[in-house]
Amino acid sequence: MSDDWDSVDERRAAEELIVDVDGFEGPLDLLLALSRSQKVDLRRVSVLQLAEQYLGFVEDARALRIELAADYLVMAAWLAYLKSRLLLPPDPTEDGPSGEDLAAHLAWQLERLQAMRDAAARLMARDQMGRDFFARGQPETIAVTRRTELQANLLDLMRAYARLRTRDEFRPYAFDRSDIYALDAALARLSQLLPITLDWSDLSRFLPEGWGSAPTRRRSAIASTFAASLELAKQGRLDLRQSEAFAPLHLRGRGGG
Amino acid sequence: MDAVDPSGFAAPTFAAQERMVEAILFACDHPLSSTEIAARLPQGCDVPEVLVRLRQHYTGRGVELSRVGDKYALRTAPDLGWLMQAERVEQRKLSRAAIETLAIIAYHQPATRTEIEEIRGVAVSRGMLDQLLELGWVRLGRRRMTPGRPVTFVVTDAFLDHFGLESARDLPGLQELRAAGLLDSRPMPGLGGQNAPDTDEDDPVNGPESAPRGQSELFEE
Amino acid sequence: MDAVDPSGFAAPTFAAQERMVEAILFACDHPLSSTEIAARLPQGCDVPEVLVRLRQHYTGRGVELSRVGDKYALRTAPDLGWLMQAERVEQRKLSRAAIETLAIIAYHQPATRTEIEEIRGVAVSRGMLDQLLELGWVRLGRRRMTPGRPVTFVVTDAFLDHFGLESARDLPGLQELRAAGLLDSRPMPGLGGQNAPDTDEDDPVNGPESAPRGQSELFEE
Repeated sequence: MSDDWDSVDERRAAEELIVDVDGFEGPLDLLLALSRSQKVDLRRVSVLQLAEQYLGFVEDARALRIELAADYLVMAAWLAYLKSRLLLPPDPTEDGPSGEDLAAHLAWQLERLQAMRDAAARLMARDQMGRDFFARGQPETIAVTRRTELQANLLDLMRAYARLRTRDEFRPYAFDRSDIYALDAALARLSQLLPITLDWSDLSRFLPEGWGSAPTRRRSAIASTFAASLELAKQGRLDLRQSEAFAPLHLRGRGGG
Repeated sequence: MDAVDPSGFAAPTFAAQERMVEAILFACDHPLSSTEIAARLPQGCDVPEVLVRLRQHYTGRGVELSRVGDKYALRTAPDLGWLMQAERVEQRKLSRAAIETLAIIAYHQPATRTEIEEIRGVAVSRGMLDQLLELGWVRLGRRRMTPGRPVTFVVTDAFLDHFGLESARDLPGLQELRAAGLLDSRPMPGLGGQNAPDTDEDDPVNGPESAPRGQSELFEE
Repeated sequence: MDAVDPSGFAAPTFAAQERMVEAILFACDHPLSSTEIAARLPQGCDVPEVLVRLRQHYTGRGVELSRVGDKYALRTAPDLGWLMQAERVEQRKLSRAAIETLAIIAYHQPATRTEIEEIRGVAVSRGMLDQLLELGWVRLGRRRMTPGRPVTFVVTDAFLDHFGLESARDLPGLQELRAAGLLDSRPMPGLGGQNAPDTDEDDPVNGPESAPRGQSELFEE
């Protein structure tokens, strides 16, 4: 691809573009920058040439091992497709928009983006309050009556709601679900049973009644009972053993209760 | 000549009304609508007429009566800004992305987030709309009547006030942009359905056929 | 007629000087002495003379040039003070509890008190609902046809007006808040603070911790 560059200068310019890839706000912005090299009215820009420049850009970025964000690559794929539509004679059996239609749309998008940039610049170049013209510097408050006005803006309101709702979403526990066997319940039950557990016993024997069959309840009960056994082992109140990976866990109380 | 209050009391003379409106606008640092002004005046005042007179009186002075949407405020003449170094407030420097987003909302309003992203070709970055809302230059408009009923954004009176615009119609270059079709919403060929021009009554200037109506919808509110 | 600057440059005309002094006095937040005014003007201006002219211009208007010690300020005419009655307004931030309650009513209306309490996770004081009713942002809706026939609360037109909404349906949903970057969805499992029991103290939502991040996104220093 790099052979396509007409001169060293152009090639160098292209490499500068690549190195500055972080400076572009997305593929459309890059295309707009590339179109400037054509030095024509955006309405007369050659989309085919632009597509080739863009593909060359992506190619060069690869050669220089510069990682491009995914949307640059999506655009590259689309431009490659557009290029093929523009170069090949139209297939009468194929539906869909013509290459020219797609190219015209892209040119229009670029023109629109440029127009919005210009509009933004003209807007910011206007006289602005607090810089070029001013409001009354000493607003008067001669009032006798006192009125308290409570203030709140839309952002406050939306944030308050978001805070409430996300508080629910991120609530770290969910005891209100019916099929959850709580860790403290497991701890209480296990502590109670330990003094009479003098021999190694399978962990599953400690599950509470009614929690051994339904899969979701059983899973929760096993998890909590296991967590409780770890806690009690840490406290030195029981021993745990497992003969091999995935084998049943056994536990027994440690002395005298 | 002066209006007469139906209750039988004569309304104040125009000269007296002008004094009162002048005092009210002068005392206040934010724009007031003629309804708000009328609410403070005795019955029978003709606020619109008084505002016309007041505007004439201040024409060419160091302070001018400026119109902001359907509100009015006294502001110093823009050409004298250089005298007010001491009053100058530090302007928050907006990023290029934020300025572009603001312009897109102003020229395309009401604009959805997707439309902003389509025009800029990148995702709207986190916190940007947030900041424009916080500055008070952008607010929520009506939801778009398209699938998903997306939220829309429009510019506010505070935006108009800040940039010395009487209405959104006075945005620089608006007519030319519209004439050039650059404010249309054109779907990508082949994706017709997805971005089909909005038939919702909310739709602004977008859509060539809706231009006259869009105009009144958008700007006369 | 107009003064001439000894340096040889012609000073501005008196009309131009009058505009300048008028703008300065309007925009300045404190009275200025004629020396201070002169310091802001181009060389060769005759401030005492301009002040005389300005005072004449404003004689009989709603605004007067008043002298405060050896300083000057533009003030509304004293006889019109009654017009400014409504001006003294104390602004207070709505409490966090109240704004949350308001948000719940806006998003879930009609909402009963029990529903509000369920979402907030704390009791809603009668006083707070009274406050919202008094503000005119909330009113009573129809009674719910459930046992006890509880009253419901809905938001008012004044609420929509204040928050710049066309309808409560235009409020963005959670997904949209997040997508638009309006929602700081920092997960908070570990953060006790967020789940701490609500005290109804004033806690402005835009706490200091939320500002810096948005700012860096938007503003280039």
